[in-house]
Amino acid sequence: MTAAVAPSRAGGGARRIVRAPEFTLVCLALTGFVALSIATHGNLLQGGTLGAFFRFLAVPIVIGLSQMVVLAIGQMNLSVGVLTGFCAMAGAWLMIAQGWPAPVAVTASLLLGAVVGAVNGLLVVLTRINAFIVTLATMTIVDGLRYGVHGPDTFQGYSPGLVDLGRAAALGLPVIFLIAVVVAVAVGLFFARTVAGRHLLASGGNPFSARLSGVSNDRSIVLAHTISGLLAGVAAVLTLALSGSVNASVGDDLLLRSFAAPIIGGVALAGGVVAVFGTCLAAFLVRLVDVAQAQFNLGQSWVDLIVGAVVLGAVLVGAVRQKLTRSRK
Amino acid sequence: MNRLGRAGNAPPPSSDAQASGPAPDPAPPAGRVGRMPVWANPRIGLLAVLVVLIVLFTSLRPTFLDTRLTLVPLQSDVSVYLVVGLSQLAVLSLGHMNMAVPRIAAISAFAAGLLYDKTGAPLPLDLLAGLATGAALGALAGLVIARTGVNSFVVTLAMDFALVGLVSLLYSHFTQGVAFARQPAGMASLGADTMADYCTGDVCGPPIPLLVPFAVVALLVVGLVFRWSRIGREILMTGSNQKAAELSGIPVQARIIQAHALSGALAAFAGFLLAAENGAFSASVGGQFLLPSFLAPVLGGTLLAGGAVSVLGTLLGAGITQVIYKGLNLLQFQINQLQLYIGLVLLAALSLDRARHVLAERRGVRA
Amino acid sequence: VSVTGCSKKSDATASSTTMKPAQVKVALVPGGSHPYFQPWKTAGTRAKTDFGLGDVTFNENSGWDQTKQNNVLTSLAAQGYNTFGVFGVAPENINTTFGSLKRQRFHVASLGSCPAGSADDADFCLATDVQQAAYKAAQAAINAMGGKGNLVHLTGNKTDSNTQRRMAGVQQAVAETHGQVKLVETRTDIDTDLQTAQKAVADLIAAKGTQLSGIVNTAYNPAVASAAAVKHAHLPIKVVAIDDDPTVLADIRDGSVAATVVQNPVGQAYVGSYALMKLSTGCTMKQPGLTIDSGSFVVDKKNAGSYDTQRQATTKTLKSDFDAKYLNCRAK
Amino acid sequence: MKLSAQGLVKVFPGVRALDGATLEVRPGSVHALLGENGAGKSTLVKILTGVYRPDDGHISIDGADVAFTGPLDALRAGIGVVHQERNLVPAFTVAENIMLHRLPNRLGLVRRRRIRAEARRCLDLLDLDLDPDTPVGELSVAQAQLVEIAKALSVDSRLLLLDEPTASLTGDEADRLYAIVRTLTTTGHSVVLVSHKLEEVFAVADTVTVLRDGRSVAEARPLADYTRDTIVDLMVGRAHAALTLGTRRVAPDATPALELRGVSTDRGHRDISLAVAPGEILGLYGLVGAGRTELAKALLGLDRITSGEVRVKGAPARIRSVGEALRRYRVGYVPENRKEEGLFLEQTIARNVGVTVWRRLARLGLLRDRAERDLVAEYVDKLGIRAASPRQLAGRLSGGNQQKVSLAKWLAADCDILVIDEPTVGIDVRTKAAFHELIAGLAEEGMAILLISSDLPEVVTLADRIAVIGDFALRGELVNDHDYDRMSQAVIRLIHATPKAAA
Ligand SMILES: Nc1ncnc2c1ncn2[C@@H]1O[C@H](COP(=O)(O)OP(=O)(O)OP(=O)(O)O)[C@@H](O)[C@H]1O
Ligand SMILES: Nc1ncnc2c1ncn2[C@@H]1O[C@H](COP(=O)(O)OP(=O)(O)OP(=O)(O)O)[C@@H](O)[C@H]1O
Ligand SMILES: [Mg+2]
Ligand SMILES: [Mg+2]
Repeated sequence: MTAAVAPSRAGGGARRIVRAPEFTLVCLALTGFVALSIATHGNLLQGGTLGAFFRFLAVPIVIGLSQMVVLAIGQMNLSVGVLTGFCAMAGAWLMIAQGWPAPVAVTASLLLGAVVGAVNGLLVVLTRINAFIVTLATMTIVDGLRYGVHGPDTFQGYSPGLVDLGRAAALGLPVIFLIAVVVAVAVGLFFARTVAGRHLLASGGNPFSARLSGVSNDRSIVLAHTISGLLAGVAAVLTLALSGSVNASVGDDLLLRSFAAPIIGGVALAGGVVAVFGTCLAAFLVRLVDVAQAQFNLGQSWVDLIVGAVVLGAVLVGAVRQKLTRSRK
Repeated sequence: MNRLGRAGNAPPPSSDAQASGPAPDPAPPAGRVGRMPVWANPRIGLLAVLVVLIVLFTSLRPTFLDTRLTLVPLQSDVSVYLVVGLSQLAVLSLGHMNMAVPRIAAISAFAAGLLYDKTGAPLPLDLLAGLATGAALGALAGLVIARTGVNSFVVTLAMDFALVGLVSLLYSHFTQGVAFARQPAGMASLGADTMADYCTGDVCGPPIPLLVPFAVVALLVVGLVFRWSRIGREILMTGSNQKAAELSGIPVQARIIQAHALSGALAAFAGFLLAAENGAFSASVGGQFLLPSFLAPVLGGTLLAGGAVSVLGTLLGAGITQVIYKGLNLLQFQINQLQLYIGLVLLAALSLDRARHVLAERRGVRA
Repeated sequence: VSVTGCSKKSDATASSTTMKPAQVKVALVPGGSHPYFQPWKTAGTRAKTDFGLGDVTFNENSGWDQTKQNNVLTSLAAQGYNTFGVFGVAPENINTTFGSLKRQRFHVASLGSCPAGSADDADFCLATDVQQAAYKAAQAAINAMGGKGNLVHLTGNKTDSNTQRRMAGVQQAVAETHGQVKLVETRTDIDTDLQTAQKAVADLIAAKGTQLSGIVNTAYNPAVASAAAVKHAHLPIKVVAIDDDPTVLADIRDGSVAATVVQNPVGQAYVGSYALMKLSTGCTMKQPGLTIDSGSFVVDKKNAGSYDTQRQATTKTLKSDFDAKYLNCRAK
Repeated sequence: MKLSAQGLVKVFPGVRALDGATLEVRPGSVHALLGENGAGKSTLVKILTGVYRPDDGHISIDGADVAFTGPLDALRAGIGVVHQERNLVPAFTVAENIMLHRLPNRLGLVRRRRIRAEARRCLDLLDLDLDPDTPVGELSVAQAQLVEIAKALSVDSRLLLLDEPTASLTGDEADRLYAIVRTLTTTGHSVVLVSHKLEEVFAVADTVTVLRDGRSVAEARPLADYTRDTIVDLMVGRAHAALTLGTRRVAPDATPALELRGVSTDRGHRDISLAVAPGEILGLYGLVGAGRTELAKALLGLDRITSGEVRVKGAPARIRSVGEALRRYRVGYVPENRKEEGLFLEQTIARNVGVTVWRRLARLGLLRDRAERDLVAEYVDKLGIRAASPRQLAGRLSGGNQQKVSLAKWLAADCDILVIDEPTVGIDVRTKAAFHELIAGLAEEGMAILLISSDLPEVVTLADRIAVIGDFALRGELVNDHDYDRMSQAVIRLIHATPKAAA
């Protein structure tokens, strides 16, 4: 048609990769990893260290995805952290107090997560109250339930098989991390390839036009919250396998991280965007800092200070890079 | 940000929802122009919820109206959390978030404590030092956000992280651990006394904590800023549509920085009030501020999307949360039940407000 | 704050009214929910029957937030509770809370944790001497390590004055080895939740597991985490835990934990309630704001079955000490 | 398909948008739905497509009553629609947006190749050379509009509702659309066309319904019964005087109020020189995508000028922001994209208009509502903005009224130089005439106006000189003699000239 419309896509693959939003994160992650490997004289690459690195990366990834799914429709889920703790406690209780076999208890944990998530979604749809408030309310409720399972005491020794799985390795990587990767791929495929996933994203990107195309925004909301809950359930199961002991404090560290990973990974709070890979990378970055702390005997205060500074630095670099590519365009 | 949640909601409450006087109607369209009935005002719904809760708790526990043990501490808590909420509200007006509210409060309290510790400056000066620190930190966050265009959540979260570390480093460097040993004169009275403790002859003041007037000043200032000041309005316009604001000649970068500075100053103020209430400038000041900072304004009808704020709503939001908490505590629930009921009462209270809203919408349409 | 023409009402520090034991209603208020406080419940109930108290309640709703704890305290006061045993959330501020309760003529005991600094506005403080307990724990670890090697200290919130005291206790024990034992690291802020503790411990062991000979814990979640991690890593690291909840005791029995330092929550709640009752019925503290150590005990495999007897004896002594040494009671 | 809607009523808080409107569409016809801004056309379209539920009245299709509960019902009933507002998901590709309402799938998995193929087919119908994989967010307004049309065509519709489909299109593109419309009617499809461009309406429509204040005043009458003037009279409800604009006299040697000397920009403009004198209107014409909007934005400091010079009132100017342009140089800019750039949809009309003048109204940084209200009332009155009250949210206004608010803001700002981008897109004839009068009046009062427009009749009516931009370069400049035929030929010649050949 008109002469003007000839977007110069000639640059091709390489340029597109450089422009991809994940590029900065990949660079940062790689640099960080290599730098840390060198600085620890290769200690990071040794079996034990590397194993610990990836084992404790699993939950942050899954919980980040759990939040991301809800961010995709422009909402938030404040209950992800306590829900993870609740599902973990419930699973342990089923195994110890009820004597359920591990596979059944694990399935029950997952279902429990999904059900609580669905309740969140239904409450949002039925009451039309802001999801932030609804999930804040359910967060306090689930917090009470989590405590109710076993008071402040710790469950231990619920399932040797499950805990062995948590320590097992395959292909040189912890099984638990591989599970998280599989979950991430599944979430990625859901958003990229399924009708439900596309509809969900459309609802997030422009609810009104989604509605005009016959997409039910209400269904998208319930679906997103259900998946979010299910993923919290997955995180709970991973926690059970990973730690060998759980108590009512499990999940308390997850709320802020659940937001940090997707948002650093490039997900907009406004909805309509997902970044599975970015979320995983952001979780990876945060994990790098944990490890650096242990390796270099850094005080927690310094670590917090450094993490803050690094993230601020990263956003600055990202912004500058974006400005450069835009002006070159 | 909660676009879907908003889809069925009323027009966003804006601070001028109650603008007075009948407006001229230059081009009367077909049909009648309905005026919003008083009960359709979202603030009324919250007020009703608040009254219902108070009546409910009073009938269950008459001591809810005990002045000394219930009402006075309740007022102090509402004062502190009102200012905490206003601090978040200042950036919600832009559609931004300030995740650093807790630590800005902490570090500002540190600044105030340090000034007193080193120079013995009187309380008002210490307060000013705290406010200046908070405003400066807020402005810094605003500057980064405005210049890079990076999400405020990320920037302020990173800032919070950096400050967490800094707070504990500073306290361990400047104090014997975690708090200043000496507090400025008057701070203890400020936190603990009520006006009833001060008398002219036989006439004593009402049983209102001394913290309350401070919070009222903050409320008025923020109300003034967003309701009548040009800068406040331009901040709201920026929050409503940044692109259009820029194309309307609003210096959006400056407005972003100012809103964040206001947020920082209010966080510092909240930290100061909490330190007074609890009796010391310590590292733990502000540690629990994050969720309440969102709860009060969002409950009060401020959107996370920006462009509209409700200052009075924030007061009601803070009031409702504290009343729920106080009432349930009086009912002596154990911790797990307490959590459960807080959530349930919150949902029930909001659903009540929703019912009013749905009614208003229906009436509005059929008027 | 003074306004011209106004004058402040003077605080009438009139003597408290004397009550009968049946009028005394004790509220035991910990800083938040934690396994450590669970024995308070039963100890409180026992105190109620033993001393014929009006009521004893246990309320852990403070959620580790000083503002919330103050709220809980005034709510309980409004409900008619007139004496308080409080584990202050923030030791540096808690005197303010105590002061305001005292001004309303309630008797207050600081239980389980004392205010920071030298002053104590409560009637008395009955608590573990945390520095002493940490010192003992570190000593137990050093002994288990054979008097030399690298030691790590895992503990809680750095901006808490009790943590500062614990760090001092551990440092003291290490200093006494004259360089034989090196305190290679003190990790704070990992008691927030179990996962954080587990992750920190896993990273620590991955990074320097082979160089370590001992881990001393002065917080609960790190203790649970390090016991499990060391067990699975099959490293010869000696772990000293804290408290005696079933998980820790099980670890002691199977040897994955070398020792634990047990405190005396029962004594705190039971004797604390007793002393509060005495104060309400007309006794006074000879020395207001006195700090009393409720005792701490090193428990290892050998005395895992018997330590409680020792602890009960301590509790008894504590109670009689109140009568004999700390309280001033007019003869009835 | 035969569509019949009887006695439709739709009430919004404070407004009776439809008040017993009736619409009858014969099979195989192109039915024009006309009316002033705010007459209720878009509301009617939304009711027919299930977006709104009517408060009263009923709809039947081919004789059977229908009650849509949502847009999906309407889609299923074979009703395709292009709404007045763009309704695309910005993060999705062109192909997905087109196919969103019926994503081809196998077992719930999306079949991307099918989507792309079918989207391609719809784009080809419009002769659109767009990569189906481009995210819609990257498209220009016009391209997005074409995608909307492709999307409506992708519904196998028997009834197509087009609400202002050509508002942001060039003549060529509109012609192509209408060619398709005619082909559709030959196969029994019906089309309802809402447009303010009466020339187009007369060229394609067979029958007409005119809405006035939510009621139908001419119901399904053959269009041949009317002339342009009688239609306009029906819309307005009284005889209206045809507009005659006097030509302004500009002193030939006056210092230009705004001058561009050899400006090149980051966006790729090359060596553009223009000048507007006080009291003069310079029309900036070009095809969609020619780079006029970008030039305006660079001028206002939103894009970087890489070489050349901008002069305001004879002195070199470095404008870095709109605020600076407004305050220091008294230059205003009315953007073309009112929803995204011009308006604060969630704010009241008063705030929207007042925003540029707060600085002037404020005392000690504080504003009184009274001052703002008086000022706003003045402009609401002047531009005939139809609103329940100045406290109504701008987002609730009809499209045309939104455009008026967007302009009112800049009129209130009291500038010397105004850059106006596509001012009358989606504006009814009467208002358009009023707009033209207004713009001409502004120039008469001495304002220098740079009028960017893709509406050639508008440019010829208003401009004193016409600059033609093509592909980011100046193709030439013409002195307007207000003879439409001659001018349009000259302009078209310039557009198709190569940049070098142009003088
Ligand atoms: N969602 C809404 N809420 C309140 N009022 C509305 C809403 N939508 C439309 N209106 C009002 O209904 C009336 C009819 O609007 P509509 O959009 O149908 O007009 P229109 O004929 O399409 O005008 P235009 O030619 O300007 O597009 C207007 O007065 C408008 O302000
Ligand atoms: N997101 C984008 N990415 C790349 N190029 C773009 C983008 N948006 C617009 N362009 C290009 O910018 C140029 C100008 O676009 P635009 O259509 O706004 O110009 P215009 O002359 O103002 O036309 P009109 O005002 O009639 O729409 C076009 O060449 C278009 O291809
Ligand atoms: Mg319309
Ligand atoms: Mg343009």
